[in-house]
Amino acid sequence: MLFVAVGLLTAGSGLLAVTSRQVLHAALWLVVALAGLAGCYLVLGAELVGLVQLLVYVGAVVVLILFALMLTRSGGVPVVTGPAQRGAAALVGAGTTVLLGGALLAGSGWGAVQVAGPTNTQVAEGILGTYVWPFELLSGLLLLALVAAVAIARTPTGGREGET
Amino acid sequence: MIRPALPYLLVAVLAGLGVYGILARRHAVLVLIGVELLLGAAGLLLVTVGQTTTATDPAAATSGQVLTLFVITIAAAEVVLALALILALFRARGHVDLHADLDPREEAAR
Amino acid sequence: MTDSLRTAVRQAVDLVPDLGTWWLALALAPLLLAAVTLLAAGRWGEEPGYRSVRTVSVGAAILSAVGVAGTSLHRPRLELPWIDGLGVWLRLGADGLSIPLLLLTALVGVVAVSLHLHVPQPHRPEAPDEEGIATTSPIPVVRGTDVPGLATYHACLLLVVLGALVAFLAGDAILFFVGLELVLVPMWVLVARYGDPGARREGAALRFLLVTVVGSTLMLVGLLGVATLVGTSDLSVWAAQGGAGLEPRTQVVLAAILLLGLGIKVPVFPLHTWLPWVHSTAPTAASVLLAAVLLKLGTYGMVRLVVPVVPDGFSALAPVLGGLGTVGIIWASLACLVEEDLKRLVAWSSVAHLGFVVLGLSTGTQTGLQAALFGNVAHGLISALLFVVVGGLKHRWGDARFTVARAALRETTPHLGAALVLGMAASMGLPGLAGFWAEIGAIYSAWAPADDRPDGWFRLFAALAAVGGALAVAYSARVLHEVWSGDRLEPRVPDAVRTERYALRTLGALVLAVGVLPMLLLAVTAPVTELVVGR
Amino acid sequence: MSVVDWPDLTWSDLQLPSLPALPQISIPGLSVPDFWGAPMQWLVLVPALAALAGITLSGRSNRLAAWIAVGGGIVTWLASLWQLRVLLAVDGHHASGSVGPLPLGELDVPLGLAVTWPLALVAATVATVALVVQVYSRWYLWYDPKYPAFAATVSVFTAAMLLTVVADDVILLVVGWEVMGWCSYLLIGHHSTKTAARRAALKALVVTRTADVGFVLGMVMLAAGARTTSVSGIVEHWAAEAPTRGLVLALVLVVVGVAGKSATFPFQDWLPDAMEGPTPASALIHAATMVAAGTVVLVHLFDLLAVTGPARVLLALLASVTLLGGAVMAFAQADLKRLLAWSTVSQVALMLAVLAAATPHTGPDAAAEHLVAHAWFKALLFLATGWLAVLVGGTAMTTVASGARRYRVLRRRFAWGLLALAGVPPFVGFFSKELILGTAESAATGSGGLASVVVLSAVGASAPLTAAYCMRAWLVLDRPTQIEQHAVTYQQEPVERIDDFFDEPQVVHEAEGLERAESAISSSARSGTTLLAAMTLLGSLVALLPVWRVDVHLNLQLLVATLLLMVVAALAVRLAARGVRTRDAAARIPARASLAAERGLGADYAYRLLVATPVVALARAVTWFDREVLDAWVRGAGAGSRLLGQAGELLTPRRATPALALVLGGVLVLAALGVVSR
Amino acid sequence: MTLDLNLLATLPVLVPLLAAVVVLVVDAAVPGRRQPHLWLTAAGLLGGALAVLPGLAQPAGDARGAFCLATGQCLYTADRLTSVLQLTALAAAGVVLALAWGDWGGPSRTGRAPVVAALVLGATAGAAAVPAAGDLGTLLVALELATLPAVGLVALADPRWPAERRARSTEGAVALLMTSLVSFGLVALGAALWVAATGTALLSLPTTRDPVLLLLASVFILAGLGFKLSAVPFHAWTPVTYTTAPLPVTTYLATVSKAAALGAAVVLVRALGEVDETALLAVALMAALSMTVGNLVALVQVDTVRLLAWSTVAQAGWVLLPLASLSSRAVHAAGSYLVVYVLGTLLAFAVVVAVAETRGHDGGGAGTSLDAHAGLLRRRPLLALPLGLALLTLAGLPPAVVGLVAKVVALRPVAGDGTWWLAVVAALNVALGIAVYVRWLARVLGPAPVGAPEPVRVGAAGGGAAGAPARSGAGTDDEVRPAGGEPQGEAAPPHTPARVWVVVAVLTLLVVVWSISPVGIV
Repeated sequence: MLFVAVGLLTAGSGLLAVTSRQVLHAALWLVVALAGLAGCYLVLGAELVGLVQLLVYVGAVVVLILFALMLTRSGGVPVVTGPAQRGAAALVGAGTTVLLGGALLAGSGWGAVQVAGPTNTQVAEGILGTYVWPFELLSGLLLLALVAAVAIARTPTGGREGET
Repeated sequence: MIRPALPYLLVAVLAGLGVYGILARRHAVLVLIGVELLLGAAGLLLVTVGQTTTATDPAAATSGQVLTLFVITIAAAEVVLALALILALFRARGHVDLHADLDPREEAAR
Repeated sequence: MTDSLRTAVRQAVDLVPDLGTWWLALALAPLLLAAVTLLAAGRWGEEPGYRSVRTVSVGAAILSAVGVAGTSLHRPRLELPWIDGLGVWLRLGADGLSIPLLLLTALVGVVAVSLHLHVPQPHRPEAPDEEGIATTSPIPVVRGTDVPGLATYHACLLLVVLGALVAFLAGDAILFFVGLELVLVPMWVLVARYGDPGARREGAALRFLLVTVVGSTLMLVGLLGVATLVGTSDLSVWAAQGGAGLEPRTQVVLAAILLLGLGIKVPVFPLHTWLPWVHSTAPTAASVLLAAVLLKLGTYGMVRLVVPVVPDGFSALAPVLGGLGTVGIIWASLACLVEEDLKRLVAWSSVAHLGFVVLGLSTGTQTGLQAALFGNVAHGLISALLFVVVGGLKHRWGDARFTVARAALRETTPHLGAALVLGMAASMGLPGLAGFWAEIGAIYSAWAPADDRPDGWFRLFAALAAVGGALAVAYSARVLHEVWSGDRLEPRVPDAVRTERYALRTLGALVLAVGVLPMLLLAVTAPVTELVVGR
Repeated sequence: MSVVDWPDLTWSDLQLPSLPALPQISIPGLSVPDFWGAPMQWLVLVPALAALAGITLSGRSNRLAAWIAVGGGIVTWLASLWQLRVLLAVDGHHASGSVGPLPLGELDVPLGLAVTWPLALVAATVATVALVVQVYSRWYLWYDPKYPAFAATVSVFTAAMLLTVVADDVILLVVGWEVMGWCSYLLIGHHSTKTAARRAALKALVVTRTADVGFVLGMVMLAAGARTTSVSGIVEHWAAEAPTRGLVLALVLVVVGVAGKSATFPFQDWLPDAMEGPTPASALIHAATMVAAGTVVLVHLFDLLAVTGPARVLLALLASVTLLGGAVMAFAQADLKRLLAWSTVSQVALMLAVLAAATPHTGPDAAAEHLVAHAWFKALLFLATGWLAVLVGGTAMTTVASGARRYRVLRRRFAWGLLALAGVPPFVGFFSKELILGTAESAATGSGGLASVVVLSAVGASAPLTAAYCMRAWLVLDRPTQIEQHAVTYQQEPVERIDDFFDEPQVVHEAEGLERAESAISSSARSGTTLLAAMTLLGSLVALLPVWRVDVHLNLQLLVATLLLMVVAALAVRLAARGVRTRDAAARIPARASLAAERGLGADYAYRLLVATPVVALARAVTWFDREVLDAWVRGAGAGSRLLGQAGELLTPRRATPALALVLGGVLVLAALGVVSR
Repeated sequence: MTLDLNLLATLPVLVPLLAAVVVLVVDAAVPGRRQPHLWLTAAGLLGGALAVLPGLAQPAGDARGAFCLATGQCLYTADRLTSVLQLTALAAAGVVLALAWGDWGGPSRTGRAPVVAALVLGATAGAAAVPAAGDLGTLLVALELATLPAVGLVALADPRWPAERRARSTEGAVALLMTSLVSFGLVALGAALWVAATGTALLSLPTTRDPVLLLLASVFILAGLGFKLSAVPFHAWTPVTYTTAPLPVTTYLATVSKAAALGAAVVLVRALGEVDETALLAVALMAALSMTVGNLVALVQVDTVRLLAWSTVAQAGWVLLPLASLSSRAVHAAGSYLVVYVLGTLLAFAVVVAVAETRGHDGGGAGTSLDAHAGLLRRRPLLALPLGLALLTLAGLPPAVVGLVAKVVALRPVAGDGTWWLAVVAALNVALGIAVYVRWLARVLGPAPVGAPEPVRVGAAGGGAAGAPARSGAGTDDEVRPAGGEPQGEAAPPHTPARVWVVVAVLTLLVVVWSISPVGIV
């Protein structure tokens, strides 16, 4: 039941995050949704993941997003698309939900199961043992992403640079 | 004890919301928010699977959580790059509207 | 008498040394080398002179013809692994099916490269004035002295011949396909660059390329299907298996795809629309090659790749094929009755003749097959002859319309006139000339098709084909009436130049020889067709 | 009611009794060296080679061409005689091979040759007429630069006809048949600068070839049933069983083809037009070769024809209509050549008619015999007409009027020819026609059925008609002239034979006025016509040879009645001609009728209306359909793909989010598709 | 837990990755230099390529594994096909480096060279890692490693370009990034579903599986890969990004990225085993749509790069085509086709770069328009002939037999499988594709562009043309000639750098040799 509560919170704030017309509000609702997701992880017994979620997302990503929002004031351009596209988007979104939900529920059924996840030690061993190869690559990826981001940020871009 | 159906449902809802968010927004950062929700759905699914199925194989047992961690990290890397680009776009164009014409075909196609 | 003659011939044949696979090399290598040399020579530095280009290309064609002749005599086989991943081997060799066509290709190749390239006029002549007199002034036959791009032109011709030879020699389905594709780009260049600029040559060339590519790729799909099911692309294995182990349904599908693809190449009735345009645009030599060699690839492919390989499928589709062939005969002959462009008319008549070939094929009898193979070669010779004449006339007249008043060929250019008469007579299936045996054989075999063919339909086809024969007479007579006979002496155009005369005489003599002594060909193909049908 | 008790004669009673001894005269066991082949091979090969040589060797030299052509003709003629001798030696049937057999799979194609008695005589006749024509055309076309082509074509023509005669294979029949058609095209259109000649040639070719569709199909059907193309094999196969629908259809088709080539109704119209060809060509086509080929073919197939009722009836009807119609039309023509042409139409129909009438009992040889007879007198008439045309400058009735009076040398030739044509004893035509009459009568009273009755009545009716137009022609030709005295004087003088076969003949207008007809023709050509004239009389002996397979009783009452009718008709014509300035009885015919007859009663118009116009309309429709529908697909594919390309370019999202919609929508569709289809 | 590391096998990935780090370190140590970074990059790529060779040499069926678990499953597996793809990626990156040398090595205030070098190395390492991935985690990470730096490369335009042009390239990068983000979301979701379906993240043939989930998973992952391959309907970014990115980067996207994407598809299809036929329907649909749409739109393009972009879409269909029938042969066929495609595309781009460079280096459309290629055969036969070969390779026509063989290879599994509708669609697309490339080729072979709007005949030009030396010796049928002035190409004698010549020569040689003897295909 705890999960129902956290889940509802996550879903609700997620909904608001994608519908809110206020850019800033949307970002804040995202914070709530991601935090709710972290809660879900905790409820499911994946403490490590939950914490990482909280730290990386809520702590870092969202802060970045907020910064970006501040830096790119929308300047009167509408943030949402026209009603036609929104309708289509809703359709596609609902379709995704139905498809995924149907498939997942058909596979699992309503029955309850024991939560029996690996311990945090096992997860850590997994990362640094079994999955050390993707982990290595991941470090490379992070490095390069940062370098690229910095380089892009430093590069003088064209366009209306002078005007703004 | 937990009913896996519940998180699965949440996964479906979050994925749907993410898709909607991606499609319904034209502000680049807001599209990014949709993507985050989509990734969240993926993570939740991974964790749920990892926590509710019993696997003897350690590699399989940890894969749910480990993959979630990977996804989170990759997402972070992406966000970094994305935001840098969005800033660059803003500096170049003065907006971050993804609904603006991107295609310079008019110049090419005479 | 015949025995002593045979002995003499055999002894003469024995004098020819057996060079083994070197004969194959001699057949193919000169063409390739000469083509590459010519292509390269035109590219950097001074373009080679007219004389050297012609010497090289005619020499290569003749060498290659010698090689083909040797190959036909000794029938060497070459087997080399080529694309190991696909299991494709370089299997080259000649047998009864291919030898007539190989010889035809080699001969027509020599004829084609020796013909002079005419530079098309950039501007079309105006419409005829009120008196119906063409304003074209007589055009001297250009001997190619100052023709730009002559080296490229000859290289393309040689490559076309090369591709056709490879296809006919191929003992592997994929290799056959490669040969088929090899001719496309050179042919495209020939039409697009050296064609008649008044007839939108780029469009015609593109049409040719695309339509035939569709055909050959469809054929490829079928080939790959067969190759996968049989497990190899070796044609001899295909023929030996004879469809054993292939489901009838699969056979039908495979046969349909193969026939569709090959039908475009042939071309069979509703797929023929590309042919007249391309023919009316292409330069003479290209027309000659296209009609005499390239169209044969389609019918040859049917005999080689469909009839023995998927017999059940072929027999299921044969009525349709035969029907389309018959419709093609009637259709094209009717079109010839009102066609006003001589080259297009000859192209149309090709469609009709190949309709006879297809009809013969579809009957599933050895008679039909023999007639079809005969028709293949006969049409090759006849169409080559006709296109040499008609192409020459087009150069002289400035265009190929024959409804405007021209000087009567009989009075002004007797050589061209006689060749036209011979060609048209052969084209209408006159006995004693090459076209007859194919026609009568096709009609006969359609009347008495194989046991698993629907009699009624095929008899209808036979009757219609016979009517088509009558229509052929009508249009041939129409052409002769308009072009050959008459009392006009102006505008006077020059008669055939020396190379044209040689070409026409050779082809004409062969048309006559094959018509009078049909067993020259039939005896070569008989053992193979017996095998094909015999199972 | 029988007026007199006529003796009942059979044909064999009339035949010469001594001649059967002839075989014994020949060297028994004449072994022909293999190298030399059989004479029938030479019959075909020599003229064919002569043609080839004439074309390739002679170049522009008329002289060389003439040597080759006439030499070939002589050799052919000798071969035909040799053939007769061989046939005597081997007792009536001689077979040989040709280029065959062909490896044509299931179909047995031996390509054999064979001669039997009546056809050997036909072959000899053909060879003779061809030789005469070659010799004659050397003179007739002396100044023609295209003479080599003409001579070669005549040679090919001869070869083809002889092939048809000696063929024992339906394929060879078709070969000869169609080559003849083609040669007739070339010969009729020889003066290709003349529009009328070109048109006539085209018409001849197209009309006969259209009918040949039936011929070819019929032959194919016959061969298909028997699985062989050998005539003997076919006859054997089909005769073994009761006539089937297939056989009936096949023969009906063959009859249609024969009708085309023999200018039988409804294909009759090409033949009179073919008079545009040079006269030697007309002589060849009309006398012994092309139009007679149908008879030859049906003689080959007679054993089948005789048992196939519908084909016989069809043939009988067509032939009877043509027989009478042709005779009537001949009477109305205003041109001597056209008169002869229509007479050919009529006479050839006569041959076909008797074939239709004959039963296995009576045998077909009456037709072959009339073929031979007709060859002699018709060739004579044509060549004489050509000669006269050279002298007087045309063949119109008004031009040739009094011709036979002015040029006495022609008088006997015309007279004999016309008498033979009319069937007056003792000329060859009499015997052959009586034989025909006898055959028809025997068949009609025997088991011949409807066909025989029809034919008998038509033959009976045609006799006075023939007599009438012959009489008319003669009256015109023989009209007295004012300068008859001069002609007589000149005839008295010794004629200076200045010409030779290979010397240039005297210029014609020198002869004109002087009316020294002999000097206008080469002596060889002249002797050719003399030979023909002789044969119209001596040919009767041929008719009496015991080699003819005829078994008929001669009804003498009928014979006398026919002769009487002919006399009456001739007298009537004489009566009608009285008072006409040209002595032309046809002048009594209303002008419109005679004009219509000259134009072939609008057959041309009918052909155009019924065949040519619809076919051309169909052809236009086909080209339209081809261009606008079939090709439209191909063109449309090109234009369509460009259009689709433009559309694709336009539809491609140019903005980021719609592009993403494409992505996600695509995924959803693909996934849903997968799930649903599972 | 025991893990068999066997790092030697992973060298093809590790060497470029480490080289990237080294480049960054060197830049940190000695800032402001450019050439050393590029040389280091070249060395890294070369080292990687050398490290692939043992993998190539192993017999068919064997695989070099690394990071293997006790169960014998490896997170890194390289068999011959994998090695071929790796080598393709590395070599193509090398070619791109050669093409971009002048651009990246050019003067720049911002220290762009080391960043670009590191990004190239990193992305290439990712591309090399993808086909060897043994588990979903590696796949996810490697894919992103191959993608994200490439996005950076697109964004890092030449600072010498005009501002507007650079802004556009930023836009192109954003388009690419957004699509890649979404596709990553899809792949991640697909991976999660895969785990849910099979219970493990290892990409070995799973024993227990939920078919519906597995289907969904494969479709989601395929969609994500479809984006990288530019398969329809995931292709929308392609024309935008191709035209806005610097030409060498476009080349990179068209070749190395494709190798990575195909590697992932190969991994996935192999793991799917021989059962899942509905996923194959998705592949078949993608293939058919891609080739059709790509060819159709390419047919109306007037710019070579856009044409190549759409041709990439079409070729993606061809690459996917064999995968529509599951078999080992199909996977190899796709690999073979990809290699040939990469070869042809590299050669075409090399010539396009060379031609564009002679038309002024503004990165604008003028240098890459089809018109710029008109009469190339007359003007620059040494560029035109390789271009012709490249186009014919892509079209699949002799004399570029290798392209033809590639088409045969790609068609064979489908035809053998009996998926006739797909085979027929493919056959029709061969013709469409030929129409696309021949349209270009016709320009190359055709007459040189005419300066004046009205073509004037030679004779009529008279005195005006007297100044221009007659070029009749050059051997062209100059029916028309520019009335005044010289053809544009002649005005500024082209100077194509030697490295481009080398690239063109080597690639041409490869095409020719491979056309004569297409060894190693499949």
